[in-house]
Amino acid sequence: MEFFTAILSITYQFGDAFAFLVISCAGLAVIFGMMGVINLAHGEFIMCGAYVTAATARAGLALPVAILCGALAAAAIGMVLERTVMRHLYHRPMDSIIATWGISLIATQGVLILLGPTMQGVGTPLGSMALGDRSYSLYRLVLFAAAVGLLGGLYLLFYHTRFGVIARATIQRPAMARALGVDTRRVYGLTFGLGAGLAGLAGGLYAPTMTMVPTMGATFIVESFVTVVVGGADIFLGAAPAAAILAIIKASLTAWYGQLFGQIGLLVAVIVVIRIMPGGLSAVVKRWQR
Amino acid sequence: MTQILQVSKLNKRFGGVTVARDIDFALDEGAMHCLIGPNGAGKSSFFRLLLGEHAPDSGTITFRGRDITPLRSFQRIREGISVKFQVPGIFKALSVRQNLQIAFQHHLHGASLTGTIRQVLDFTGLTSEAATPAGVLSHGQQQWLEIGMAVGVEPRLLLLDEPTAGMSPDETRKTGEMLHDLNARGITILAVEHDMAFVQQIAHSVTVLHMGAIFAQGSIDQITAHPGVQEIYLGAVDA
Amino acid sequence: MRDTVLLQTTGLCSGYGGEQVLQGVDLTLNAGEIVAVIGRNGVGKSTLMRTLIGLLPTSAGSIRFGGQDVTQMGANHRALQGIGYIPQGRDVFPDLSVRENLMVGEVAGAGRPAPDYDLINRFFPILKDRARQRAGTLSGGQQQQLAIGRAMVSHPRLMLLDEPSEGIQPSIIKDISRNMRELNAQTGVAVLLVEQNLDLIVSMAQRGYVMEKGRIVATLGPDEISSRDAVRRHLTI
Amino acid sequence: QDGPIKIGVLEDQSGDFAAATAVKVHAIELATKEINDAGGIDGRPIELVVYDTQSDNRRYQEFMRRVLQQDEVDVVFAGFSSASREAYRPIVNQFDGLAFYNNQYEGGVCDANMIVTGAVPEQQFSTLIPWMMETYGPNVYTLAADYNFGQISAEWVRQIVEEEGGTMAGEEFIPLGVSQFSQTIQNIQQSDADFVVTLLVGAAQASYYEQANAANVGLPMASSVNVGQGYEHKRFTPPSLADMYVTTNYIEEIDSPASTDFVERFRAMFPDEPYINQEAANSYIGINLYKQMVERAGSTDHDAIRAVLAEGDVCFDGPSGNVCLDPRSQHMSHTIFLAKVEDDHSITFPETWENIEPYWLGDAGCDLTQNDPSAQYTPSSPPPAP
Amino acid sequence: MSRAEALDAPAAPARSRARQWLSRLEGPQTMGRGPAFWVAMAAVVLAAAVYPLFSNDYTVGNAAYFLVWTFMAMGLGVVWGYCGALSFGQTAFFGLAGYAYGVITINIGSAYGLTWLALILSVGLGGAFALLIGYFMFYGRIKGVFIGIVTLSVTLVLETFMAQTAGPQWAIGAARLNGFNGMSGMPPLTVPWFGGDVVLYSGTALYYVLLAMVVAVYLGLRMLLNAPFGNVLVAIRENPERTEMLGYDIRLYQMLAFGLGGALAGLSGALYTAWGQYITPSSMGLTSAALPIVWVAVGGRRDITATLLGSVLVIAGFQALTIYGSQYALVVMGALLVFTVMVTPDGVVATLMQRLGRIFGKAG
Ligand SMILES: Nc1ncnc2c1ncn2[C@@H]1O[C@H](COP(=O)(O)OP(=O)(O)OP(=O)(O)O)[C@@H](O)[C@H]1O
Ligand SMILES: Nc1ncnc2c1ncn2[C@@H]1O[C@H](COP(=O)(O)OP(=O)(O)OP(=O)(O)O)[C@@H](O)[C@H]1O
Ligand SMILES: NC(N)=O
Ligand SMILES: [Mg+2]
Ligand SMILES: [Mg+2]
Repeated sequence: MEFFTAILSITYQFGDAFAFLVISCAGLAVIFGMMGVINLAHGEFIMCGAYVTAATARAGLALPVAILCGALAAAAIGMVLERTVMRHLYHRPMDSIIATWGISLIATQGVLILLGPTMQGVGTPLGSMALGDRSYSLYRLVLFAAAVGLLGGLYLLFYHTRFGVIARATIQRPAMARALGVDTRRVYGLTFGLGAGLAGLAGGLYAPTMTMVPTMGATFIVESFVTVVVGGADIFLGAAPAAAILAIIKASLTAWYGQLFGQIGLLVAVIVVIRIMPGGLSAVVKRWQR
Repeated sequence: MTQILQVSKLNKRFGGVTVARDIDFALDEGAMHCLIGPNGAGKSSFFRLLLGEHAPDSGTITFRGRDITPLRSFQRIREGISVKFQVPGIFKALSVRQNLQIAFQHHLHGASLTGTIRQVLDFTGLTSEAATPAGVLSHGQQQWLEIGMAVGVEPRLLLLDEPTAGMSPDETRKTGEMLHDLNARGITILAVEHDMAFVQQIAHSVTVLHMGAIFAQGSIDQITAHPGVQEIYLGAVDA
Repeated sequence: MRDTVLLQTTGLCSGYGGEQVLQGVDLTLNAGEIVAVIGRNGVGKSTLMRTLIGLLPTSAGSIRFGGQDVTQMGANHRALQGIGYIPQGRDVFPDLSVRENLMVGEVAGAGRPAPDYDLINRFFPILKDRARQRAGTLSGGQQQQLAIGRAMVSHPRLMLLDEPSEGIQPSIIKDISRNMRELNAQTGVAVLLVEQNLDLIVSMAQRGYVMEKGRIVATLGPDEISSRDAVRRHLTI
Repeated sequence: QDGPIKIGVLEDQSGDFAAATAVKVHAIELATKEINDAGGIDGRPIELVVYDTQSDNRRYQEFMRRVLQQDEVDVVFAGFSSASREAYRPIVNQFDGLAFYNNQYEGGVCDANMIVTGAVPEQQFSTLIPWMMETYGPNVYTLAADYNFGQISAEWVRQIVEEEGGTMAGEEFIPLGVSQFSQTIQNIQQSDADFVVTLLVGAAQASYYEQANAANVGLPMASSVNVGQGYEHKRFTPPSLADMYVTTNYIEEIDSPASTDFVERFRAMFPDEPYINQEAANSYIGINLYKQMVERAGSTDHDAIRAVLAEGDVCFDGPSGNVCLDPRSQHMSHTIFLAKVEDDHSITFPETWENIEPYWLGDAGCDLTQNDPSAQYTPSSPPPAP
Repeated sequence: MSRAEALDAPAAPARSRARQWLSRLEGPQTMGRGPAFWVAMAAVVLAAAVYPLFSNDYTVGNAAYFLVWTFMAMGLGVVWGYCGALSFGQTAFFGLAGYAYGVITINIGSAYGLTWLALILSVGLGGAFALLIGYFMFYGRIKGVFIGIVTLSVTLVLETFMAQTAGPQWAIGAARLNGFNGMSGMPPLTVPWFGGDVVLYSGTALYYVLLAMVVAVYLGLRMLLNAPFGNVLVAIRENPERTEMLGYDIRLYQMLAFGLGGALAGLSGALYTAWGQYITPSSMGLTSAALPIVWVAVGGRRDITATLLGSVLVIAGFQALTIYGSQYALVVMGALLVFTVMVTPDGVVATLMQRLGRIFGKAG
């Protein structure tokens, strides 16, 4: 029994870490993996999703609907930004770092000025479940399920739909895609909007579990970048194994040696994994696929 | 005559595709040799193996009597190999002159460097484009530039992957003459080509690669008359 | 149908940044014609093609396609109007599989008949064999075949073919020539061919233009274009 | 000398800490307005020179130099995080300035150029921990931010728990910026803790409460830093902070005439203020103490001011009651309130400790009336024996 | 003969090495050439040199503080702008050298100009650590965005680790690391002088020392970048495979460039620590790590002059905004960043220089 609860506990920890990495990196993966844009405002899209979710939930919407609102709001803002700013920077990925950093400054400080330094959150739904001497938040299981669903959905979208193929083509050779009849502006707009919306979704999903402050996006940013990059060029092949590996390392180090080692271990693991697989995990998965 | 390059039992696979199958190949010092074969036969891959860009699964490569298989690419180049790639490998953002300077500065300095740059600009017809960023040159001009980068250092062995692709017949002939010049100066030349007129013009002998393996070898006339080569590569002798 | 003008440019000018490359190109192409544009390296042949498909903006002059002024139209709209583009250097989508590359070709086919993959596979069997391979790892010649196949998918009315022989083995050049003629005969697709390969020009083109320094300096009638010597003469000016 | 008295104000109005510090600037503005309305300090009006330090240590360095060298202020009110204080302290020393640090912190700064009005561990823990142990039991689990404040506070907790005959059921340190606590929650559940001391800092770490509540940890909590600084009870949905006990020297819920009056005046000037926390009160008190010292010294000269301080009777009746500055450490005595967060996140005060002295530094050997080591000490690295 | 050609004109065999190096002050890898440029440059330096006479101590000290950061910016310019490797972790070398300066000086003291020894050792340490990381990355065939993430991870590991070294057990000799609160108590730079050391507090003396260092490093980098070494770095940025196929050991070049960038970041770090007598883990954190990238990108990363002037401009501009913009400063900053990136793709200063170059081009 003790053994069983210990296994259950570590599985839960792993699932929890996995869900966090996957959910927080999905939007970034789309924007970086598909468009090559290093979006330093990723955290602010997350914050936007969380804020809208909290506000609408407290206004009386059911939480799932509120989360959807959060995601849609972030997507809408993403599409506006794409149209006004990002569109001019696709062929300059390095400059997109600066522009998105600027956007993130505006967003963080703008929200601080407009809405104040904090905002009241929404409580975590679903309660908890006791097993042995431990109890678990059920909402965390929802997060895990959401992570798995997100991975599957994105894979299907980008690999098994026309939109996905066209989007990938557009990113690789925009001029050629245009010459083949693709409305590349629309593709860019939708892809960026999707990425922003997924970030908003991350914010919405985690809103009930976190402090709502303008800088809350910062908690997600390092983990999400690290996961995307360790995943490698083909983000949809790479993100899941990357999140899994990093989650195992982080969860076990945290369990055995505490949060400091979990934190440092995650970063060291990133360095080691990239060193062993300089093309990221997806390069290895691809070689192994054939 | 001594052999400058010996390749023995070279093998390389990519997943299901075999790009080199038991290749045994030797090149005499001072030869002008052409490598032909169907698209996808493995010609460019063979070059990449020679250059160390791909590591072979098995086999050895000997250059001027030294086993270069364990050497890294840049070390092989320093042994005296020069290459022009199939897709022009130039520095697009840099001026034509800088492209040449970077190509030569390792071997040449001071007056001989500037002199060589001027010479190469002259014979590639790029003198008026010397200050132009290489990326804005037309495709053919980029080809010329890369040829210039490869020959300027007077290598022992010159690898040319489709040097005349995108050139007009006139320019193709000019390239052929230039290669003869270089060869006369003692540079061994191994070229991949699809333009049979050009092959005819330059090659002492020809190797045909097919599905990663050597399919036929011989003089240009033997090869063009080879029924198998006609079938897999040249096509029916009509049109 | 052969006599209806499909493509017409008048005084077409374009270039890169401040630099004018095309300096007033006038050419006409009738429906169903195969017309070659020949000229030395760097005279602006590829620039002409890019301007026609709309990847380069026209700075002066006009382009009419299928009776419509398309000068201000974006490249994607021109593709939807039925212009297929096979660029020099192929520009396949390197990280997409062969099949996915063809799928992108379907976009421009909206409103036209379904893609004829049987025909494409018959012309270029390698595309079927390597359907799942990443296009970036195809050999140069294989990529060229993919680029042509990708343009065929949408049944264009005009194909802009920029040096298709570059890097292609002789037998496939012959195949391309034969296939393009067959396609032309079967579907009436017009072809604007930029080439330097004598065999291909002579065997494919019905007419020709000679380009020099951004201008058309000569036209070649059916007799001249089918003569190797005549063509060679123009290429060596 | 006439002219205005210039006070430099370096506080984080943006960035990570803004939630807890914007109110400090407002408190300073309130005190300034009141003093100026009443005729200023010795007839001289106060002029504030305010910079936003953006929760960035570098800005503290840049602006401390600016206020001292360029603006030539008479005194500086500066800093939220201990790191920011340590960043500017060398500069204050270099220019021999005078700085007020109006923030509760880990204690131990023995520096003649500094006056500290915030509460320190001996004030907050010597009261809190014994009370909690008596009420809930002797097994204590400490959850602390993994940096100086957390580590040193945890050291205090450990010492007091041992002195009181309790045991540490666990001690865990959380790097700054961590926001996910699943493992920590399980660790706590597995221990046989009777209550948890939470010394969590920053917005990210505050996520702990919601997550612990969702997992139904159900243990009482005790803290020196939460509620009183970051008003978590206002920001989180009840009942995630229920059963949290905090020792603070001020929060707006304190129901004394002085406090209600303070809150009224504050909200009259800043109607939208989300919360008036202990650092706001400390900043307000700080200005008033400074006024008193300047008036008694008859100048803003530091030596004169410190001579006044050395008299040992610099006191003020403020929103939190009567407070006095200790000449040896230049820290301040406090009335410590035990605030309890109820299920609906309302606050009650089960206990109050009057006039708790900041004794540790003085006892350990810091005596700024005699010498100025300009150092920070901790229980595990105390001042060298004289 | 074109101007470019004239520069490459045959070098007389007798010409000394020194003259060859001097000739590399101009070249294809740096903007600005000809008398007009050098006159302008001299005017800038002269203006910088005399301006303390017309200013106050604070302003001069503040200007010195801006100069402290330029070394890190120029180092990143070399690594990123010239060699094409975007390092997100220059702050690791900055922080390491900063701490090293603190540890060394606290232990050996500041007499006899020993602070300068400490400075040199710290810079060496920063450079050596960068070489190590560079070896690890480039010989491990890590490239592109992976370099960014590895370097970012390195600096964040250092930050996280240093943040928890509050306890007394974390000390090196007499130097307490002191965790997140930061290390302090190290002496500023001192110059031994008759009748007592001159302490280089943030005043005019420090300003002149830093100005001289900036000019020296700037000119040195110009020469290095126009030397064959610089050509190869640029070639690697443009097309690493081709560069290797021209016979260059690209990994060695990348590693050396990275080491140089690390040493320069270390120089900034050690100087920063000496300037404020304080160093903190947060100088290796995410925000700090992003800043150099912003400076370099906004100024112009592909030209060392643009990098240098641009970073001073941005650092000073951000500070001014913060002084006068109160809480709106960050919003304005963000908007300015977005705006400049969209309007001047090559960076503000680089674009300005191009414009000026075009105007004076004929004359220059
Ligand atoms: N990295 C790789 N991964 C998988 N397959 C590869 C890779 N590189 C090459 N190939 C395959 O190996 C075969 C040989 O390619 P290679 O480029 O050597 O042909 P080639 O003889 O040069 O053809 P061409 O004349 O068309 O240039 C091709 O089928 C190609 O698809
Ligand atoms: N992207 C570009 N930017 C600027 N100038 C360019 C660009 N591409 C081509 N040019 C210039 O335009 C001129 C015409 O180039 P273009 O590619 O059209 O020639 P081409 O006739 O197709 O030559 P080739 O037969 O070699 O392919 C060339 O001088 C070239 O330098
Ligand atoms: N002073 C603090 N809480 O860092
Ligand atoms: Mg090839
Ligand atoms: Mg062309």
